[in-house]
Amino acid sequence: MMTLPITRRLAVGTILATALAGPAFAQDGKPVRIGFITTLSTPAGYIGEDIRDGFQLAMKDGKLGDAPVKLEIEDDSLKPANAKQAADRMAQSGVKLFTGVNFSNVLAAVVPGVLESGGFYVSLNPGPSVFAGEKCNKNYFVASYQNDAFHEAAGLSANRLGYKKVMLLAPNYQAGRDALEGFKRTFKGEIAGEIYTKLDQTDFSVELARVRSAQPDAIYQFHPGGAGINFAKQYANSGLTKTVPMLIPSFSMDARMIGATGEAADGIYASAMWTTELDNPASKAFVEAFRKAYSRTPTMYAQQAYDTANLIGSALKAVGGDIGKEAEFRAALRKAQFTAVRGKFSFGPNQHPIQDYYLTKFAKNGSGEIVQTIVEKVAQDYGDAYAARCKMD
Amino acid sequence: MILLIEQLLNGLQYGAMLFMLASGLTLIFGIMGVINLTHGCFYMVGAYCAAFVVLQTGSFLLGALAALAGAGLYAVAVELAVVQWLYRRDHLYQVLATLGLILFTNEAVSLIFGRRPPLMDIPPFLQGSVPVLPGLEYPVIRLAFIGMGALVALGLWLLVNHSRVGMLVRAGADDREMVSALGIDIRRLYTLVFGLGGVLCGLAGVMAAPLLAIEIGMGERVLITTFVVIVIGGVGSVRGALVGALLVGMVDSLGRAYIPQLLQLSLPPSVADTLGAGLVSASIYVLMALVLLVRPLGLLPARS
Amino acid sequence: MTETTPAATPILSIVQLRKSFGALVATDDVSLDVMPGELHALIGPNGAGKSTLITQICGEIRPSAGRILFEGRDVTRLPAPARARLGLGRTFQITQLCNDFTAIENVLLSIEARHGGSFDMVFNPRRNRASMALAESWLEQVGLAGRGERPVSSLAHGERRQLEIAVALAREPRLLLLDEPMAGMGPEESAALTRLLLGLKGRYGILLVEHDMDAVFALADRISVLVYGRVVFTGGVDAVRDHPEVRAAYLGDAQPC
Amino acid sequence: MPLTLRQAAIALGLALFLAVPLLAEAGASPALLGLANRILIYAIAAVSLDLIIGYGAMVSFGHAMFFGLGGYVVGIVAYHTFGGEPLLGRSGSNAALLVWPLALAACALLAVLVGGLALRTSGVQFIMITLAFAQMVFFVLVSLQSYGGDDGLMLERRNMLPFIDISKPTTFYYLCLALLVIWTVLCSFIVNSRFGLILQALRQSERRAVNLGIRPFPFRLAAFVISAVGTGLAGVLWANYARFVTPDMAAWSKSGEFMAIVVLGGLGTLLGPIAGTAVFIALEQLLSIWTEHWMIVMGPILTLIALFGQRGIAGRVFGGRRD
Repeated sequence: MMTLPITRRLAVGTILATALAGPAFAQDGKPVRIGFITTLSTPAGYIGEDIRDGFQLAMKDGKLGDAPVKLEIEDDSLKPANAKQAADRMAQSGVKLFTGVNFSNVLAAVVPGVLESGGFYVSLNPGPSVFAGEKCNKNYFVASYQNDAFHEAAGLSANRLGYKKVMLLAPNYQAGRDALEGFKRTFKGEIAGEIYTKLDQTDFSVELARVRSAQPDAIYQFHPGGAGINFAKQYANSGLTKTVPMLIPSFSMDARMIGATGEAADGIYASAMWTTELDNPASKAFVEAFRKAYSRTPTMYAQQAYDTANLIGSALKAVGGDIGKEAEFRAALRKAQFTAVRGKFSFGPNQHPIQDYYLTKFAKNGSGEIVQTIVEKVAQDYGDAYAARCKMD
Repeated sequence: MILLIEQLLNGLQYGAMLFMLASGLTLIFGIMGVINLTHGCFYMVGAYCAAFVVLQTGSFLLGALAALAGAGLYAVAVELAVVQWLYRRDHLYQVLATLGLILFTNEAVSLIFGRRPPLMDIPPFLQGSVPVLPGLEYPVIRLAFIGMGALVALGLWLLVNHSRVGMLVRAGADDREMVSALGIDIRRLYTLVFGLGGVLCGLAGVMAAPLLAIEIGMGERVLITTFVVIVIGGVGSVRGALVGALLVGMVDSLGRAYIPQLLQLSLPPSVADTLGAGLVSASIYVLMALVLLVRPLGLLPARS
Repeated sequence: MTETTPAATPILSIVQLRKSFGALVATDDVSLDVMPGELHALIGPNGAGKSTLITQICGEIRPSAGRILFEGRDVTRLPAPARARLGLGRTFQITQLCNDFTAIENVLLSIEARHGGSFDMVFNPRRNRASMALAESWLEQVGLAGRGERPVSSLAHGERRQLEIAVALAREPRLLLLDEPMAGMGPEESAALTRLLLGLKGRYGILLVEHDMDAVFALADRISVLVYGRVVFTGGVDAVRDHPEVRAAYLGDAQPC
Repeated sequence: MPLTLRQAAIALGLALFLAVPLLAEAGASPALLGLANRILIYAIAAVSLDLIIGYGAMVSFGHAMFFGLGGYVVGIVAYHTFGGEPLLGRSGSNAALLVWPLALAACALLAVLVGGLALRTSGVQFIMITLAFAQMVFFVLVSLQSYGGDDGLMLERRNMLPFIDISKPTTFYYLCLALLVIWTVLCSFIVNSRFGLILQALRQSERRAVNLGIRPFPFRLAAFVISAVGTGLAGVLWANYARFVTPDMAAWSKSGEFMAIVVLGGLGTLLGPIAGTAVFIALEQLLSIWTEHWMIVMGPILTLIALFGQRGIAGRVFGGRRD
């Protein structure tokens, strides 16, 4: 939190400087404006907080890649309409670079307008399939993952763990269906059943009874946010954990959800791209810095935002803070020359990541805290199924 | 067969939880004629108070007391500050005023307790499962839920039918002027009933907290279902709320358990899944629409 | 006053009407006629079931048994609006008016109601000179001339009772059910209303429920006495005045109010 | 001839709305146009809802279902026009004169169905049954997999009208303004007509009306359908404005928002809800820019409006009813 006042003072200072210097020198000191639309209110607001804080952690004295930047942060209340409104307003006022959006449906609303206005969008969380295939765009980058990747990695994980019969559970909406499709794409065993839960469901006793009676080797479930906490708590309470292991994608149990789930999280397997336990210097430094700055453990969302900020920083550096040099900026982004906390990172032909995925397990560490430990790497230099359909001009 | 019994128990448990929420709401509506959308917030406030106190003291019992007190007091505060001015107003204004209160409560709770959902573990004496039938183990906490629901039903029955307060409550529902003429302060009676509704929400909140994520917006998620319950049961009637809660609990649970499978027997899997999931989501609304079409005032209305 | 011959068809004929709410029998085998042009008064103590009877006649509640004939036609199963369209008009014990409307708009509504279920969404009836003139003339008839533009909420109680009658008359009914039109009026107003009703007498069949015995004796051709849901006596004014049982059952304990 | 307060307010409001594109162009703020456009679209829905709440006392807590349906018909047709496989052997059309009436007809049909069933009840049961139907529509939209389900549906481009090009923001804005004016004038004819007289009579004293021979159901149903069509029109315009539709459009909170706007503006005034929309949306916008905790301010504002604003902000000017 200490960085905020400094940032503001600097920003004010630079604005004053440019005002005095006049328009002719505007390019030099003028900060690059970054439209940062994210979800800060609503129950999902904690994700937005982590995204914002992770991003700001990467900024040094209000600068990214030595270029002064000005984050224009706006809450979308998880309403696509609000987000679009905010994005269009910013685009009209001259913002050329956008990021921050946290949910696929919000992203779907924001991106087309941004691209039409000639701006760049760098996604720090969702990577929906819509923009990964035919509708890929040269100004649209995803620095996190393609949405299906975690589920495909989970399918690979299930293969590694030797499960033959897996039961699938997900909420009855698009992301839920995509999740199960992704899992089935890579899983080689038999599907014992697919259960679609209600969108606003909080109690899963009925579904747990069905799992018990079907007796699969394991279950794969995708319930983000509160529903994920509910599911894990009730799963543990039902005693099923002892007989039927649970496999999830990482965002069904992030660092903050562990806090709210408690012991019930112990023993859950998850597919992941990064966890706090990942063994590389950049990651360790990031976790420590984040804890120091905000006195809490970063979630994967914070890590993704941090990496995204550094990616943007690397590109800003390459163009000397002049985002007007569009082609150069784009090329620099594409090169992705920065040290990613998650390890190896590069862009595929559709400007979505090619990276490694892991099988992880929630288990107690030496001091008795539950952390997400790395079990093994299940996918190396893994891209996505949509890249082939992308024809970038 | 075992599975069916287990699913019936699940339905019963869900019904018990809905009844705790619906009984207070239906009393408030029946006696004072107020549509109170804030009711779900009381439940959320109860859960947050419980989690907070349990985190500080480690005692589930204290947490439970905090939930009842917190939710009850908040309900009284809401009644005194806002709802008491709405008794003789059109439903429209009640909906709007309490909608505003929902926004306020949610944001206030997130400012006070933060956005991070707090943890509340299942207390040791409610952990684990016990055999109910040979081959059927059922979680203790869910059984406790059912038991608590039955206790609340019994308590309310005694209160409404066999106590002075209950007599006033029934008289108040029938004839406001009469009660006032008897020299009873109807204002205090209303506040009391409102507080009671809040306490029942707090009870549901503390019972649900170990099983659920305690988060902003958890109130609205149950609110609409609770309204469905009281409308099906007949607004204003505690008996109706009980019948409605059990009916909705059963239809929802059994629907989730069996509708997809039944559809799979006759349709291709992909169609069955989509259709099944959609049908399951809308099942209680379909139930409500059907009930209202046959009996526009619900199954057991307080006054016909 | 129109001469009524026994051979004429009654405009309203109630045959062994019965209504029970659970154990309570509110209407107990009531039979009663109103002849064309006759003013038939219905009296009885509070709770005798007079209002329940009126609501059954106009179709707001269904009787448990028995029949209601309007001009010889069985209307027992017809809903209220259909009965109104046949020519059955009424006023209410507790004034039922559109309080946000002006007085003349209330009468206009009644005039418009004669045109059935038309969904005219274009023409403003307030701009229709013929309708407005007609409405004005009904207001004049009940003594509300010049009060047309006043909102109902600003009218005095007595004026509202007069307006009720204007609204009922403007529908051009053949039978009028007047449910305690004098309720809540002072003696002056009651006397004025009695004069107004005298003027209407003979033009409509009227069933008058009233507690004001002066008015009833001044107006009625026949009187029926209802006690505990039963008609205990029907007869002319003098017969009722002198009937010992009626005196004991009704006139004795209930003071005209 | 001196203007009445009401006429002055109308003239001022209209002049302001007409001037917005000029102001936006003059550099006040380019975002102003979008904001004003949003107000115009919501205002159409608010005027429609006022028709049944304010004049007919039918408190529909599910009107967002028509907003959502109107939008989705546009979205679904667009999906089949651009890229998607043909629907029932037809490849879709981008002609507004074809798609829009289709969307409005769909809304009317749904309204006949919902209204036909819901109007068997009244009071709190009516509020709840309309909510129940809206929830059903919401869940149907969420489970429409091929149309994006929960994520919603993007529109490639706006519908085409002959002679005018509504892909230009200013043109689209003036189209919305024209439609709002036309719709409000139509509604004011309706409420002043014989139909409106009876509708309002049914609100004030159903017993009186029934005993004058009026059957309430057809009048109420007709009003409900008209209101649904208006709300559907707002949905159609929204889909064209935002160029994407989500199930959110039919969520219960949206219905609540519409209700709040109508009450805020003043029940039974038609013009009040337009003012209500402007204040509500502008307030939401300002507060959410000011703080992410904007709901802690917005909530009490709504509550205070309900407690004290018996005639809404414009009720006095436009002569609305008290509650």
